[in-house]
Amino acid sequence: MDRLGESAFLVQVGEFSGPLDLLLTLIRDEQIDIYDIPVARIAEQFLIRIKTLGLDDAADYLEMAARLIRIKAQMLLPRREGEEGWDDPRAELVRRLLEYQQVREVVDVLDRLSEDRRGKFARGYMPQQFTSPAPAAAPLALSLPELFAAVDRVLRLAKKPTIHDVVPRALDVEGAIAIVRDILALRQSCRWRDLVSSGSQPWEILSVLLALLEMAKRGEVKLRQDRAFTEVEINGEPASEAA
Amino acid sequence: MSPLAKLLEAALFASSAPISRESLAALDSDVTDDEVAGALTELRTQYDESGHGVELIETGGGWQILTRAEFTDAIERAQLASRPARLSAAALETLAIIAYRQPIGRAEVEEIRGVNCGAILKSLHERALIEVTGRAEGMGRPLMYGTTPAFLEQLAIRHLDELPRADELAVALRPAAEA
Amino acid sequence: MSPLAKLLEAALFASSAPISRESLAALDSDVTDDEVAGALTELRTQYDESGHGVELIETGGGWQILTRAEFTDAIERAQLASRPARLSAAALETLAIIAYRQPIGRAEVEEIRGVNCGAILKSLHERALIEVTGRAEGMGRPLMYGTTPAFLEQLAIRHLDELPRADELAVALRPAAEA
Repeated sequence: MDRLGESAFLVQVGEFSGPLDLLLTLIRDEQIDIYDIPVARIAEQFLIRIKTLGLDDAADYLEMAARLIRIKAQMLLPRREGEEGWDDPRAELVRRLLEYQQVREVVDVLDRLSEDRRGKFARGYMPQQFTSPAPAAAPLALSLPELFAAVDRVLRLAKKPTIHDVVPRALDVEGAIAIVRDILALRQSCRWRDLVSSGSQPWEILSVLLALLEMAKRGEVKLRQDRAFTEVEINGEPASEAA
Repeated sequence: MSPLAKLLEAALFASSAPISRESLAALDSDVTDDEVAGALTELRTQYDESGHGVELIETGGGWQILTRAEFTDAIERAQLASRPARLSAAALETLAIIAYRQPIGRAEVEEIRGVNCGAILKSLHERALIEVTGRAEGMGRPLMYGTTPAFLEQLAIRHLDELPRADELAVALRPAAEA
Repeated sequence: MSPLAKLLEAALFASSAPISRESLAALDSDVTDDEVAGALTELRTQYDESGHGVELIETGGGWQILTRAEFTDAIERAQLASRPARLSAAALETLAIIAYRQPIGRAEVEEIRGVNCGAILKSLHERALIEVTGRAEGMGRPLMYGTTPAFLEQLAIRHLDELPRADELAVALRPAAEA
């Protein structure tokens, strides 16, 4: 039932759609003039409500609670008599509440319209008839939103965000040494081509090369090339078997 | 019914989405826009006056045939079709803000709603009700959202200007709010 | 038209599959089979005699409303003519990867998409949306692809900078992943 996001989309989570909704409800219930909010009282009521509704761990509600308390404190600051330029600390809150009220009014309109539309069905049965591709001459329709949606799909495919960065694969010299040993255990000598197939990845080729150099250094193999650009011959050193 | 009205009816029946006026006109290269408009009126009148179970409406930049609302319950009960899920208040609030303020960034939507809107924006985007229209100039160059034709279809309206104008709303914003 | 014929019309229109006689009868518990048969005849006659663009047909699966055959050519032609070519989802994804990762080789595109992209790269190239920008260093010196000025023109942007960064899009479009 509670699928994140989807559930918030279809069913309202909790009684209120946000702290402004709750605040507006309190103001309506208390029959308060929105331009002259008794902040101390409303702040107290707000805190009580978010506790009883179990919303007191929701960041958005807590932020509003903090804001109300701040305004309450500012209201308590002494005002100089006859001061003209006094900024009502509630002004910003009032502006936001009015703006939100306007949004709710639009919501009522949208809700009514979409309810009307929901009550009507579009054509359901679609015989497969229009399957031919668009002619090549047709102008191309490509829009930013389409591209962004494609980026979104690609990101969705990539489970981890950085998974497709090209990370040089660590060389596996030990593994390559083991492979060379296995091959030399079967036959006395082998060639470069036997160790590296045409489909080898660069890291595999490098690993084999380093393995051979390392083994030559240890005296485990002897590398021989008759002429430049000819095949390298790899011979196992009998002595190494004792080592 | 005129031949053109019959042709339009066939095309509209064959589509589950609205068809634009231009596409309807393209059905017959010999007809004028006025003739298409006339045939649409003829078809609408036919549906209304002969008492059909469907009606012709103009929506989201096109024309569409829909069933009449009075039959919805019976059709749904018989499980022949089902209504889409209703939008939550949170989704409608977000859509309302985007519809009236587009192009608008996420931060501004959240400022107006007073809540985090990430999950809602995602759902609305997945349902193609909103789209990313580009990015703003300035700080951080935030992504901007706008509504789509599917949004108009969702409301069965032709155009955004069918929604009440901001100054027609009962609670008009005071000029100070335009900062 | 009788109320039952209207109801049947609405149901046949809204259903995603042909409807059997039994299901049609189930739409209204008060009606008899004979009444349903009568209403179907009424609807068929209405379509045939008032000269509609659609007709009522009984097939193996049940009853359905279909576009009259004489209009299908015109509808198909018009749809083709009015429908601008759209890139497939696969082509869009490939284009998106190239736009964001250019210069990029075919192997890397294929690794990200998990499928062979040869034909898609060819068609994007033919549409002049991508071009070969050079060769990479290293094994096999693969061809590297990038987007073209025509690509920017299609999107009505001046510069690639105007595209949001991929990680920004990830956050904007999929905020649930933040959790």
